[in-house]
Amino acid sequence: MNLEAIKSEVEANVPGCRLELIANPSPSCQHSLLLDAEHASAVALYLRDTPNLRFDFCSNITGIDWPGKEVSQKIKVRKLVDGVEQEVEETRITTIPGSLEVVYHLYSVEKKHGPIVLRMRTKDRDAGVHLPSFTPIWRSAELQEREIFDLFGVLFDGHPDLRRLLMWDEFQDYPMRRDYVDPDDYEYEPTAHDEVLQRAQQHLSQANPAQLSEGEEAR
Amino acid sequence: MVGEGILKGLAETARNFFGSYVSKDRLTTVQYPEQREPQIEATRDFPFLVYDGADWQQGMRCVACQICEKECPPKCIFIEKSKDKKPDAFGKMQIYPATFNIDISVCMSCQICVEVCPFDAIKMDVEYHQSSDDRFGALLLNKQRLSKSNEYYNAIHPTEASAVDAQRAEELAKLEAKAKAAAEVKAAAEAKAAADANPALNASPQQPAGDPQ
Amino acid sequence: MSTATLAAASLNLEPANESGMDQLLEIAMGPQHPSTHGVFRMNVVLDGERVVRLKPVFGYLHRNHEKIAENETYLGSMPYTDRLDYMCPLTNNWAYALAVEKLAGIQVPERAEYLRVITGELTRLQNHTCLIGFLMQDMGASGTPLMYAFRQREIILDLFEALTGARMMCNYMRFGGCRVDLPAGWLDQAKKVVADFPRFLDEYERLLVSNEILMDRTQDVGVLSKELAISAGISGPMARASGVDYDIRKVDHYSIYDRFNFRVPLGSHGDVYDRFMVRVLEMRESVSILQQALRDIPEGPIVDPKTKIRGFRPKPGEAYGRIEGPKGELGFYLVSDGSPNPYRYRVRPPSLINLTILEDLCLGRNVADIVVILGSIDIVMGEVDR
Amino acid sequence: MTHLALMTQHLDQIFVLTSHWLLSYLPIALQPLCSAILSVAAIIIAFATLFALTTLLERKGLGRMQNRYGPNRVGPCGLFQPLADGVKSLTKEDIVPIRADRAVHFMAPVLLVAASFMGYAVLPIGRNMVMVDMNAGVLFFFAIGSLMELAVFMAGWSSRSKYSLLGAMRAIAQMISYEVPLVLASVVVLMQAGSLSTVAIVNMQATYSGIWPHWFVFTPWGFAGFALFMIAATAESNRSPFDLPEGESEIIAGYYTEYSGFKFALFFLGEYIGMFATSGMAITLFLGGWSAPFSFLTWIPSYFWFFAKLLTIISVFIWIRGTLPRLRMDQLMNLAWQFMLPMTLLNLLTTGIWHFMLPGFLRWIVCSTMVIVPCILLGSGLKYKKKFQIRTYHFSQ
Repeated sequence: MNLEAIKSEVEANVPGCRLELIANPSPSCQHSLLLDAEHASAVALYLRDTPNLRFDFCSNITGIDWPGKEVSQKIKVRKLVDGVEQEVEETRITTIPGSLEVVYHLYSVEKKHGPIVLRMRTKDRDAGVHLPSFTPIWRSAELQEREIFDLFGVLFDGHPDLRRLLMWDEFQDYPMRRDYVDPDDYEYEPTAHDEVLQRAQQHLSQANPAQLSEGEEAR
Repeated sequence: MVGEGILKGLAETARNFFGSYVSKDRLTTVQYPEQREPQIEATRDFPFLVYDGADWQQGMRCVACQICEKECPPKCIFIEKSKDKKPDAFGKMQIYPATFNIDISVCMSCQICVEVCPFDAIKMDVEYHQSSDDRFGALLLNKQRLSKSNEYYNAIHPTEASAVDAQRAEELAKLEAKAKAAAEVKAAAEAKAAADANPALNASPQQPAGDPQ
Repeated sequence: MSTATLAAASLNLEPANESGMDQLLEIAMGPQHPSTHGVFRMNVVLDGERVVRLKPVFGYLHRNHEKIAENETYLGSMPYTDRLDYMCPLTNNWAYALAVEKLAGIQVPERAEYLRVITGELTRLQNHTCLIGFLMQDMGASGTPLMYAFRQREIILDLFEALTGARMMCNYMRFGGCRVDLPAGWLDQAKKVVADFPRFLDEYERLLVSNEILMDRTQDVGVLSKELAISAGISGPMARASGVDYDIRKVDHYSIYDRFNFRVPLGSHGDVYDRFMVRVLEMRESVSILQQALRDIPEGPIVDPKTKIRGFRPKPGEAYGRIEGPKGELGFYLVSDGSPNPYRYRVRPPSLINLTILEDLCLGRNVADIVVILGSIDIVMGEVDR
Repeated sequence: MTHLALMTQHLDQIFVLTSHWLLSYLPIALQPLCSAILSVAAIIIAFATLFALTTLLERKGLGRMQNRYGPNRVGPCGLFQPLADGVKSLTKEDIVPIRADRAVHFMAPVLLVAASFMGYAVLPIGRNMVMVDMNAGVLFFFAIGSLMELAVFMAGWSSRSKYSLLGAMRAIAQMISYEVPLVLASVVVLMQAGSLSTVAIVNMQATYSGIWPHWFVFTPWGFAGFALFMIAATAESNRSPFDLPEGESEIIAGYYTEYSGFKFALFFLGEYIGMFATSGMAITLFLGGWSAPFSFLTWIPSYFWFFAKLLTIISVFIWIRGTLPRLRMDQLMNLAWQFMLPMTLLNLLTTGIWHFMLPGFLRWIVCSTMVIVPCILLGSGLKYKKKFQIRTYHFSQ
């Protein structure tokens, strides 16, 4: 099964969709297709329902966090230095915007082929984290998309029941993001000697003594 | 006929009921404190440090290279290097661990430390009576509590330990041969030097300064 | 936070005194409940004893395995995979090793593949026997089938211990092979265990398969249609009980399963009885695979000599590797950025994804059926919550 | 010979004679009261001991069926295990849910135990060994038996727990449903014996033709009645496979979910005492009470036979518990109303026909057919309706 062929077939049949082939340099050779969010559902439906493809089994869905990076490059610039045009090396810092990526691994139970890897990227990591939900297309996305919402904070539009899956509902942060820091009120399990114990003690000493005694009483 | 399957099941449990009185295969329970299962050789639980000879401080194989500390997945090993050096089993001067602690309340017995250790210094124990009422002190094993003799290691994992011993003996032999060869070369050189120089001045050969620790 | 607010928040129940809702009873089955297989929780709304709504609540055993793995070396995650589905550590090891081998392009020597198949199939045997025991326990049998299952499981665990050094947390597979070779006498012992196993299965079947109460309790209970099973990503014996002919051992041709002659049992009703029977039949097939593998195992190295234990850094890229675990499709998805730690490490947990359809199966059934249906799904919380 | 006969007779009556001897020291006015107290004490001690023994027997028996030893640590062969259990339950904290109705919550286990003990008033444990020879003994027994439902419901309702409530509801539905076949199954004996007195019923069965006793179980209707009675009794005493009210895997512990410590132990005691009582009633009605199974064994004391039969029935209970999974509520109800009830009614008819037909071979054939054929028909009818079957499976490739 050729990903190029699939790409051109999908592009021919789903009007307006933009697919991008992302090469995978590892020996696994599992290359992937990057979907655009607007046409993702249509592409997914096409992949699921077309008789020669029939990717009816959405096996694995997961998120990847790509935080924004600052890449410093040394480039040679022609510049007027002391009135003379010279070639000068200059470091230029370019900021690559971060994004959250959702990866889908599809297989076909009927045709027994696969996998085909799909990806989608959010615009950024803060506000534009909306992506279309695939739950109406593959039921198996239900819990996995909830998990991605829970751990990465991607909002899936069209998901019937988008709640946190593993963390509790009042939890604020998204633990699987790369820049996640443990909250201060984390229940440090005191171990014999490492920084966990220190942090626990530090936290307990910082906590309001009144609150502490209240907590004790409630317990 | 309704009830046939139920009767079959009843027959099966009855068979097991009587079978448990006659057959050892059926009644597999081991009455623990009185009876013990034979020790399976590969069994592992927590790591220990191997030492050669009689003195655990002198014979400790560990050279505080801290590889195990780095590779330990739950990070339960804590090592501090010593300031001074002591000779190891091969006679080479090595650093030794000033502290070597393993927090076995964190350790998950994965034996990755054993696999990565290049000195055969850390091995897996089989001692499972580790329960204690002191959660911190008793479960944090220090250097002394971790040290077990090579004989002990040979007793609990005979196959593995004899392979390790053989390998070490080979290494030692190699080293000795090398040292011997070096000594011979040196002796020859000295003899030559002595022959060249005035024999009267060379009455007492120089002793190496300072005793090995 | 209190459990009460959690329940209210996750259920979004209308106030109980609204018309039509005043007859309903909301109970929290779990996280402390005898038959939720650990700390699973279901918020169940009952009309009498009939289930009107059922919402699973996850996360009581969540420890963010994936985040831990991102801060560990590739090898350092191996012992953690034992703790995912702690009933079958060796298949977890295998799936992870397979994914890393795909990522780094490592070849596994033949003897190691045989060892993997042998340990993997033994794992399947012990998982399925125990599952059936647990299922019967949920059905109210006073422990008898479970004890028989555990008696047999102990024998298999003895084999694991002799080989890997641990009964459950084996940490046996390595990238490009296995950690240690078979100790002396292991093969004979394994052959004996495998030869005795069908006798145990006969006994088990006599005890259970034709029992009227069992049939009454399980047949036409929790029917899962083939279409829903595929769409919901149900895998493993549960999908096959619904008639989905999909066994990754046959489809992906991974490892050396092509060399063995075995069949894949399929159910036609998709109910609890089919799930139970498919597992019983699968055990017989596993026995046949084991007999072939134990007969054919060649001599040779057990680990790829080119793969280093320390300082293992795969090239940047990504890979998804999956195997047919005893519970279903167990996959690992790895993204490497060239560093010693994986950039992204994802487990595809069959237990969790098989729970997607729990509410669909339980609606309209009663409380007694919930535990039976849940039991037949075969979950282990270590894997569901990760 | 006569000496030996006298000795066996004395051995048989040893408890009765001792009681008389003890009472003879008391003034006449006090004798009835003291006699009652003495018998109550005897029964409580005897059956509480039996309870202790049964818990041990059950755990050991189940253990052996499951290929393990069972309790064997406390005392020789684990004999003191019940004692240890008792000490444990006494020393445990007694927890009452904060919103529970404390009074009712406390009374429920007490009532259960009291009610289950009251049934023994009319059970003839041996020859002349019955507390009250009531002429409506059987009726009294069943009337007292229904008190247990009240106790169970009190426990479930007062706990203010959803699981307890579910358990209590299940218990009520189950116990009431099975009371009907239980009573109807015993009516056949009353028809044949013509008496409600348990003593009279046992005396009727304690005669022999040749070596064979005249137990009612050795007639077609008696056998069917016994089987039905035992099924209903299993359900009445919440034993596996009818242990839905306390179905552990489903509703934690049913109506006694919220009980702990000694109250929990009381529930346990009440259940077992109730089970002994219904089993004792089955023995009285169908298995000839205290009479020996063969005429040449009559020299063995009568109370021995009673307890031997009781222990046999208990063993069967344990055996069944070790084998079978639990039924579901609707299946339980189906069994009660679609199988048990018609069968008991048919059994009544059979008994009538038996009564009016002349003794002989024909009577046996007719009555056996009348019992067996409907049983098979009803059974397969149930089976047909549910369409359950052993399936065959196909394989891919």
